Amino acid sequence: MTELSVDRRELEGIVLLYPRGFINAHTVRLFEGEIQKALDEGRYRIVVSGAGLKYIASAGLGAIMGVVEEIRTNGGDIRLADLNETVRNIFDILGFNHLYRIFPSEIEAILSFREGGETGSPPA
Amino acid sequence: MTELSVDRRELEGIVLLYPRGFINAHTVRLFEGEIQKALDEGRYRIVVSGAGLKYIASAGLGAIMGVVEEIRTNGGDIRLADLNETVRNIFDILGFNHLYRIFPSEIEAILSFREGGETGSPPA
Amino acid sequence: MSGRRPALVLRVPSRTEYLAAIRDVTRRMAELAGFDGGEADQLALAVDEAATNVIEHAYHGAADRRVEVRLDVRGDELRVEVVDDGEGVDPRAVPQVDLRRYASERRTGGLGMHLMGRIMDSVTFRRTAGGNVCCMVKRRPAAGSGAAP
Amino acid sequence: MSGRRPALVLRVPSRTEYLAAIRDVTRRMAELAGFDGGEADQLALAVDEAATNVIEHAYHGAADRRVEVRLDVRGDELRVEVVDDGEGVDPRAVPQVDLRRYASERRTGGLGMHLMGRIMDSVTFRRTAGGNVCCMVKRRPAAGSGAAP
Ligand SMILES: Nc1ncnc2c1ncn2[C@@H]1O[C@H](COP(=O)(O)OP(=O)(O)O)[C@@H](O)[C@H]1O
Ligand SMILES: Nc1ncnc2c1ncn2[C@@H]1O[C@H](COP(=O)(O)OP(=O)(O)O)[C@@H](O)[C@H]1O
Repeated sequence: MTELSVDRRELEGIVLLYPRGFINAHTVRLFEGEIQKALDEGRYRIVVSGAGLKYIASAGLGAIMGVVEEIRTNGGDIRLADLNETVRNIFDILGFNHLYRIFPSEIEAILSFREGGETGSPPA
Repeated sequence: MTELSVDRRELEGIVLLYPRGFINAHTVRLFEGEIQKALDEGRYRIVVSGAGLKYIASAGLGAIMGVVEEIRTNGGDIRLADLNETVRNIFDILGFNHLYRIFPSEIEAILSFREGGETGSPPA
Repeated sequence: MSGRRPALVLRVPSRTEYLAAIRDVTRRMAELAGFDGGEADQLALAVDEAATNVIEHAYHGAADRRVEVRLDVRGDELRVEVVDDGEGVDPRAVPQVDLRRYASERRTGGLGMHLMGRIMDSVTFRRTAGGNVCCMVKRRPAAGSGAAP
Repeated sequence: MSGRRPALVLRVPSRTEYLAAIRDVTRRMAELAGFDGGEADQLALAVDEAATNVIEHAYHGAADRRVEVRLDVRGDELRVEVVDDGEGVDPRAVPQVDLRRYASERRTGGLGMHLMGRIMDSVTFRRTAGGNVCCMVKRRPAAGSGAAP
């Protein structure tokens, strides 16, 4: 019944975030806080791994939107992976698939940072 | 979000039932149906393995009560195992721990049928 | 709830398929009141029994009536009211629980009320102009704070 | 709901901690209406956005007001109304979604309304004596039957 938990791992200098549950106006602070912590540590490579994410409301999308410029300015990127169909649909509906790189699996998102494509220009 | 599912296995001639979710006035038919199926097959050794059971309302307790006599008359028993604290509390509150044999784990419930104690007299 | 609107009100048809929604909101409110998951499940069970009784006894199974559940946190207690406009509870009809007779006579009546009484700190029934009210109160855990609505 | 009582009514305080209860009952009702789990989540998301807007815009964050959600299955559609008695929606204030500006100006306004419109088949706002009503309708899956309340 917990509304949202956000676990965190690190791999190859990349911060992996695992939101489980629902991101909305009530829970978004927790999600934002985890992103902000990474930025405070100077870590600008972030993967949001969404296998446990049931839905993300506009408040959550706004949270990502609010940091992406700072992240990219610092040569990093925030990428998404392993989204279920519902969440993937939300991103598609809003055209966010043009603003963010979304990967089928976490490992692909991690490997994508090796390509030297850190400067997170949106995918073609 | 499914309210109740009841999986079934068989081992050493014992029918193991795995209710997952909530047994109440709405879902009790499903639970009753699985018990009845065992009886129709002439199987009178039943273990209700409750690891996935969130709660059981009086309708569910009534369902067990309604068949225990037939089961015991036929030399079998219906025993409970692996109840979480909430469900275990419900049984204790109602004094059902005096009417039914309740085991910490499924394997203990299964082995208990080897003792030759099939005639399901309630525990001392 | 005498003088003050309850925080959460849920009104559903008198059908058992809506017990799940009643359970959901009860658990949410219990958690907001500081109860842990297991306690929230027990509280939800007590409310499930009360609502089931309304459907079965106050409405005799009629599916087109209304069940209202009101949940509120007041100071150090969680208060739940289950309201119907059907037949009221006749206290004399409420059977005493007799465990010995359960086994020998397959009697199961009275378990629901008994459970409600054991889970909650108090269960009272009253008739009001707005309907029959089953009021159940449970003291919150000491550590609990949170949703004072 | 014009002439007929909705099946399920939930009334909660205007606080985001009650969005979870709104989500729960919306998903339950969506499932009773025959939607699958993913569709139920999307519907719950649309209702979450509408209720969040009531808290943030109609009530400007005041925590002591009321949000009412009414859910009903009518023939082949699920109908949701989110009702407040705060400031009504000014259609001119609703921004058009401009994705290019999101990225360059960090604009995020308008996403909620846009999502609601994309998830539901229709979203309409009206003022009534009983308050401001955001009415959202979604056609049920063809196979779906079940809770005609
Ligand atoms: N809401 C109610 N309205 C009218 N009568 C009720 C109500 N709740 C309980 N009762 C009466 O109390 C009796 C005991 O209820 P309960 O303990 O839940 O057992 P059961 O529902 O199995 O009979 C019922 O049989 C009924 O006569
Ligand atoms: N229930 C409401 N009451 C009043 N105004 C509203 C309501 N819902 C939306 N609005 C207006 O529409 C705008 C767009 O809402 P939305 O798309 O959800 O984005 P956001 O809430 O991020 O601004 C709001 O900024 C507000 O001006």
